[in-house]
Amino acid sequence: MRIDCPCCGPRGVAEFSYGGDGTLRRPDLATREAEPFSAYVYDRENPRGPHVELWHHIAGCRHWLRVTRNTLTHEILGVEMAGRFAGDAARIEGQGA
Amino acid sequence: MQKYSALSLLKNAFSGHRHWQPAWRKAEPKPAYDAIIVGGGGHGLSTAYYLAKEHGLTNIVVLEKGWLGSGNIGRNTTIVRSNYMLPDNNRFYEWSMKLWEGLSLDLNYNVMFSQRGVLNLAHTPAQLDDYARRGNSMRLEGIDAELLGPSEIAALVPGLDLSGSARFPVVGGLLQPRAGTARHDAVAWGYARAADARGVDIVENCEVTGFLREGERIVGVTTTRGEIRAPKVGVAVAGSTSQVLALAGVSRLPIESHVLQAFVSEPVKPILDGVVTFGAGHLYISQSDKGGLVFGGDIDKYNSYAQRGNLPVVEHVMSEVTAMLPFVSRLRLLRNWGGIMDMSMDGSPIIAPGPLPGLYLNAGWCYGGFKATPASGWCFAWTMAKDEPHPLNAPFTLDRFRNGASIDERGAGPYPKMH
Amino acid sequence: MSDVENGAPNAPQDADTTAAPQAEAPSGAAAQTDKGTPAARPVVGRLVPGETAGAAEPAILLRELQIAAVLEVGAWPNRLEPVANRLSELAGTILPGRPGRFSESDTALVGWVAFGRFIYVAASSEETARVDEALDTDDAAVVDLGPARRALHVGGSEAAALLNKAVAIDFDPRAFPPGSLAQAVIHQIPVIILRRNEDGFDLLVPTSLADALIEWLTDAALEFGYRVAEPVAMM
Amino acid sequence: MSGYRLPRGGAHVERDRPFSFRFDGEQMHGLAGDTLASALLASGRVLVGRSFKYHRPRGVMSAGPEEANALVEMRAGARHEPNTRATMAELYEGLEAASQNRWPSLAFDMMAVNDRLSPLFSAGFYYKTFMGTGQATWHFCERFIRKAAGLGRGTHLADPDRYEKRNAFCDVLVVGAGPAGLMAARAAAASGLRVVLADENARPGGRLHEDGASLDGRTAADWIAHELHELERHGVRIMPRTTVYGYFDGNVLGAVERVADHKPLPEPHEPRQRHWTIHARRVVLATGAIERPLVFSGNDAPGVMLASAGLAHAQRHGVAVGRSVVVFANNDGGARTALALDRLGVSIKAVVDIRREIPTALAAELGARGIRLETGAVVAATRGRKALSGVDIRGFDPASGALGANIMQPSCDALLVAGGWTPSVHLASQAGSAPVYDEQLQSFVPGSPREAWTACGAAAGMLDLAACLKGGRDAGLAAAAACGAGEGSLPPLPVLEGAAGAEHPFPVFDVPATGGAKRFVDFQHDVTADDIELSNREGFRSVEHLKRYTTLGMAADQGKTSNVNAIALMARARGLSAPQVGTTRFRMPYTAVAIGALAGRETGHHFAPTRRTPMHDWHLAHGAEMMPAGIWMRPRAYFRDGETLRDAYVREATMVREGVGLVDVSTLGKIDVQGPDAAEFLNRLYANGFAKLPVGKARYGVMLREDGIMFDDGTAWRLAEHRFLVTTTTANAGPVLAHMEHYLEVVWPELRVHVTSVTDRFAAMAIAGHAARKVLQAALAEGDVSNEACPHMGIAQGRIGTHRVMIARLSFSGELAYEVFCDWPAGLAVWEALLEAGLPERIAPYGLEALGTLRIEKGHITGAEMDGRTTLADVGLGGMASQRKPYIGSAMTSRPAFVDPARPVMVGLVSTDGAPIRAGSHLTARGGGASLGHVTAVTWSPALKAHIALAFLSGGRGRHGEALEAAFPLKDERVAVTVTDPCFYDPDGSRMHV
Repeated sequence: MRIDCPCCGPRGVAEFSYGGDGTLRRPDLATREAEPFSAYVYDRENPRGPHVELWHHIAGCRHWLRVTRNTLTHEILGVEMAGRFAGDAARIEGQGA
Repeated sequence: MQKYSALSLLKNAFSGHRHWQPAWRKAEPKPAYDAIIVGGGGHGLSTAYYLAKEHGLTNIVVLEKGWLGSGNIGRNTTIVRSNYMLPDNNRFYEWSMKLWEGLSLDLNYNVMFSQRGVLNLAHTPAQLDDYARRGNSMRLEGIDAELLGPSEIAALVPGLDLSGSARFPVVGGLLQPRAGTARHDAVAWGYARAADARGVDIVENCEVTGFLREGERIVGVTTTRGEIRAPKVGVAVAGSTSQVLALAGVSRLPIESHVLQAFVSEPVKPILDGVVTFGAGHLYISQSDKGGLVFGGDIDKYNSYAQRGNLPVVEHVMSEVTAMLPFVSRLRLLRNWGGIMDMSMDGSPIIAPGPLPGLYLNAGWCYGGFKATPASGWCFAWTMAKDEPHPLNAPFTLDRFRNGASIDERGAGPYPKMH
Repeated sequence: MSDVENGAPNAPQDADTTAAPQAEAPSGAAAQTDKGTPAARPVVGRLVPGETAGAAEPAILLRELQIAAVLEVGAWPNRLEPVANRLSELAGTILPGRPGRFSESDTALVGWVAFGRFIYVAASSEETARVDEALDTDDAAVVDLGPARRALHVGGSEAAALLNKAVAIDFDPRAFPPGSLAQAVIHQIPVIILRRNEDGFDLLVPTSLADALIEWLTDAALEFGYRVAEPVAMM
Repeated sequence: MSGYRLPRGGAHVERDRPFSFRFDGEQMHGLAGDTLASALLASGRVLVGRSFKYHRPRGVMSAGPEEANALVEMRAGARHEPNTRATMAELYEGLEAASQNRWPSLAFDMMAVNDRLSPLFSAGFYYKTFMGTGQATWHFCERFIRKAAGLGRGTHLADPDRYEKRNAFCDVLVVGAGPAGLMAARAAAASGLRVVLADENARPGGRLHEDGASLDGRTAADWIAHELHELERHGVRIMPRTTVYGYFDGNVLGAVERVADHKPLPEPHEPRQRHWTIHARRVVLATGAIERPLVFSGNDAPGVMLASAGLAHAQRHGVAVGRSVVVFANNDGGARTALALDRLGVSIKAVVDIRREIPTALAAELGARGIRLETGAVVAATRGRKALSGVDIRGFDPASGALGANIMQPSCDALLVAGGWTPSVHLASQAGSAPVYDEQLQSFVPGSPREAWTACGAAAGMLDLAACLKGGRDAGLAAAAACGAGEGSLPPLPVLEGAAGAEHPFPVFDVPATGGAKRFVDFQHDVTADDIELSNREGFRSVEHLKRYTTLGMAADQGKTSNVNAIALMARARGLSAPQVGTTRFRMPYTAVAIGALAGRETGHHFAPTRRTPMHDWHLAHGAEMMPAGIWMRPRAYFRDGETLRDAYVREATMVREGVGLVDVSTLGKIDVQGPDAAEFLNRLYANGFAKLPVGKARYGVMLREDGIMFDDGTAWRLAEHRFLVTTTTANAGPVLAHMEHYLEVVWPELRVHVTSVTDRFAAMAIAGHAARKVLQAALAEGDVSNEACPHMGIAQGRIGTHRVMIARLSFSGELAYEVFCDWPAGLAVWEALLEAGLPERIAPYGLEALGTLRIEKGHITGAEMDGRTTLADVGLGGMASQRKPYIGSAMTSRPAFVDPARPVMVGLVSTDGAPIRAGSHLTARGGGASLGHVTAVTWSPALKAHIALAFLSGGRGRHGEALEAAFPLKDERVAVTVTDPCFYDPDGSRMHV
């Protein structure tokens, strides 16, 4: 399996560390109750088919990526920057550097 | 049930083996049963067997989507052990071990349970301390365990790299002599045959497509072969747990499905007696009675239903096996396969009533399910029959995560890929 | 730049937490597994200038590169271009427009490692303070990594083949032309690979693992044969 | 004597380069270019092996990777290797091979008694017996079963050879260099693409060598040479002896190149094999097809061989496989093979064809050459046990499947069998949907691709040469187009003369049994047609059950010649069609692969890199015993003459308590945390407060996981308003950095914070003891570490010699102590300077054991206590957690199980009977009982003059003073202990506040 890192280009899966379900949203910082965190920490949809997930390019650029991947076929349907540099990446790529 | 024995084999040999009956009937599903077990794998079949044997519940059916035993019961590395550290675990697995020790006779089917020992190698003093804690925990629960030094290990396992040039030299190990391996497919077939003999219907090629409900309560299933009603529906479908429970409207569980690869070498004459694990990584290896070295390592560490893994894990496992047993280098890898593991958030299983009335869940085995097969079925049968868990499976609830009562043998936290 | 403390994820960890003297010492009883050392080898993990080893006609050139200053510059989101421009001014070169590329002047090399992460290699250690002063806290952070890195040059006709033993990056000059930069892992060791010309590659290596990398590289290079050249300044 | 070397021919052999070799100790001769199998055949050797279960005598059955019988042990000593296919082993001077799975000898094998007892050993017999009265019976029997099973013998000696690995990149990978593969590579390369052509054989060409066609007026050998030259000219990388064994996700393919297996020994520095990970944009699968045997009584006798193999041995190696050959076929391949062999001078006794009629041209040519043809006939049985001596030919009614009258019982020493072709769909199946049944081929062809591949040639069911060549070219062009290549010059298809046509089988694969003889389907595993029927009878009917119950296809040959016949037989038994029965899933590897090749060099000493601090060599030179800490090496203790480990650590710990010591802590994880929001970020990460930490001060902190369990501890030094230096435990440096990156990038993208590992930036050492300040100050050329300038948790800057140092006054030992950080390369100089400055105070280094002793005396935690299951409250640090701010894990810490009063919490233990407490002990009541908790760390405390320990005890906080036992049942030891506070020493901290 190879993941086409928006920063580094296509790299082998061994360079990435799996970060699990990418649709989860951490409850607000100020949340004091346990339940929203329990749902965030423990509950997974675990779909058989397309799955949005996080991957950390730990042996490359160390960006976190949001990857859409079919869990049944391992086909990678899309890769984007997960985080705070997503806007920068899109802008810079858009400039066609 | 036709009795299996040396004598019956001899008699049939004279008649050209023409009189053997099918190991289990190819049952047609009836419209209603006292209980339905979804999943014709090891755990589902053993549950059916113990429901019939221990609780007299024989009007039951096991529904299997594909061919019987097509899941992890036939895809594992066949290791049976009860060398756990946490008491909730070691009590449960030791009960399983006791059932294993009588299983072939109980089922009248030789599951080839072979107690040649499981040796865990330690590579640092700290790791050996951990093993000591685990071994002492076992001994206090009446389980066999021995702490070994390098010279004892060298005598036990010829060919280990015990040299100073090993990157992580072996400093000791923990041995469970009663542990070992069993013939995995035979376990499924043996349970199927014995359950069938007690009247259990086993229906293959019958996929559950939905659940029948009366209000909150589950009262049966719809299948590719029609509706089947029962007041109790037990689900034991390993990696497919999320899909099956989603049919019941339970959309989220503390489970992720991951692929675990296993490997077997070409067969050779006896070269490795027991099971050995590599403590400087994650590797377990044994030699089957047929002669192949059977081994495995880590899961691929991503959600998967593909029953197929990728090259980096293959390469890493091979690095580990040759680091531990350098002679393996010249043997050849013959087969590789993948199984889908229902990885739970703490590495421990769930055997509990719920999450809906009328529904019972047996899941979250990660990659420790094979050795649990007898106790899992035994406890799940108890739970389904009595509507409450047996003390042995009482800790393995679904709500333990929310309560903070995780049973985390590895201490890895709520990260399924780490267990 | 990454860290590798977890390089052996399941390896025995944190042995500093024990105080257990009971373990028996390794006996060294069993077979030796000293793989593939057919000829006398130079001191493990050290590059000795003038040394040759392996196949008869060395197709690999190894040399240590001396580095005066290595900086990592972390820019905040939406501040990447201003920081890139400032670094270009400081280095006296034009920083290419996206990660995976670098450019250099006589005195400094500046590269784009990731979105929000630049590397700056300079001939003078005084550059560290100059860059730090030139960048505003509201734009970027500056980390001095000079002592944390060693640099190696891997050259010769089989240099790409040697790196491809570990790295799954296409080093064909059309795919990875001079001016390309990649972060990757060799033997579990994180490295930055810089292609400054067609002759080979420069590697930036974490100091604590540089000896281990050299040990691996020299062993891996035996089938091609290698020669160790005198160290030179990287810039 | 049976086979022999023909006087001429043999495109692969060099007649002027004889090699000598040994088989079972017997000296024999072959030629360069032979395989071991062809050399054995040329030497007249018929019997070469024994089967797995019944130990039946077996001979060579093929000329390729599908070989099921001729498996041998090769080489000697540490290079000994079992189960090598003699058909794939290239001959070299001095080759040593031996037959296997027999005792005492190949000709006289005691285990052949199994064959006589075979009625007992039906499929799955072992599930029905050996149970006796339980485990003891089974364990007794199992020992004999294990000895009887297995094939060749392995060795316990470590493999001395090297294995290399390499990544390769290309636009188009062509797998298989037969006619289709060669054309595909030509077509793809014509557009200027990067093309790799891999083939498992030593020589490209595939079936071209046997087809008999001329191409563009050239012989096959000449045409192949010409094509290879053209390919090289176009820059195609040609990789012979390279088996592409696996097709992984994302068009990543695994291949193994046998670099030196065809030599007596690898050259110096040369690997034995090289693993290639090939990253291809497009793949052309031209993997060919394998001929199927037919199922009839005695079809395993030595001398029965695939027809294509008989031809291959003659064409390639100039070897006649027998002096009197019968051919048995269900397709044109039989007659064609007979004619081709006859032309090469091999004596053909008869051609037996199941079909009532064969093409008139073939029949006429057979007649013209005087070869007897029997149509509508079968070989119903064979004669000869250790070597074929003859066959029984009988009439056959294909409609009813019934045997007819005897026709003849000729004597013969070779029987060539042609049962049709099985496309090699292995790689396509690995990377595609289930194979599809093809009625014409009576076999499976590739399904639809899941990856970017195209199949062509025989692999795709194109059995005649013209179709192969065109199919290959089309596939190459399609692959090039898919890579976006423009139109290249289209390579012309060669003009063919004398090409063989397709060989489509008549759909009969088995002949009824005669005389109770076995009819083998899987030769290696001795699975017979009767076993398949038994499997059906007992309900093991799914193709997967069939495989698992009978072990069909699970032998070392992976069923390459048996799967399709077995499916046909099961289909008939169940009254289904073959596609309804279906085929099992194909998985990597296509052929068995040396495990060493998959491991490469990342094993043994190179299993992981070794990480060293700058003082590493110094430690070694000063008596240190090093121990692994993850991939780091750290000093355990510095031994002086005659010291035991305990002597050494007690001396070192005492030295710190009474004077001053120095320890290398360079392995601590160090992370630079910078930015306007750095303080806010740390405030969220740590359970305790960091927002208000003043510049110039450090603070101890603990991070939790999201589930409220402790994750890591360390210190954070506020170096400037927006800059912190965070330290982590050695083990968690990587995980903590990844944790930070996750929150910054994904969870709180608004925080302007940059994190970088600076573990390798700073060498670090801790100087501890009441003389620490004096020594440190003496070493400092610049800087002030007085209590006023550098109070407890204070940070100071300075210089030692020419090296700048950063100092934080922190104590893990409980003594007055400083951590001294300097540039990594300066570590050794600073270390030595401190030791020199400490000479008057008799300073000495201390290792991990003493470090452990000191921290246990203080009740400080490490990974042994922070084991992934414990909370702050469990270790007595509950008070540290901030109540005023949220932090990672804070909302989860009051869940029911976290506040259970019976939770084990950290306590101290003192041995009351003077015996050492062992790490890993459990706590029980005096006199035994269940576990109440466990011991995490133990030491002899020089300060307390007692054996002490840290432990977790259920409800332990209220149990100080209780008398318990530390039980170590693994060694039958029990030590009487008293429960104490976990801080044994200087509880008010007065020693570090001086």
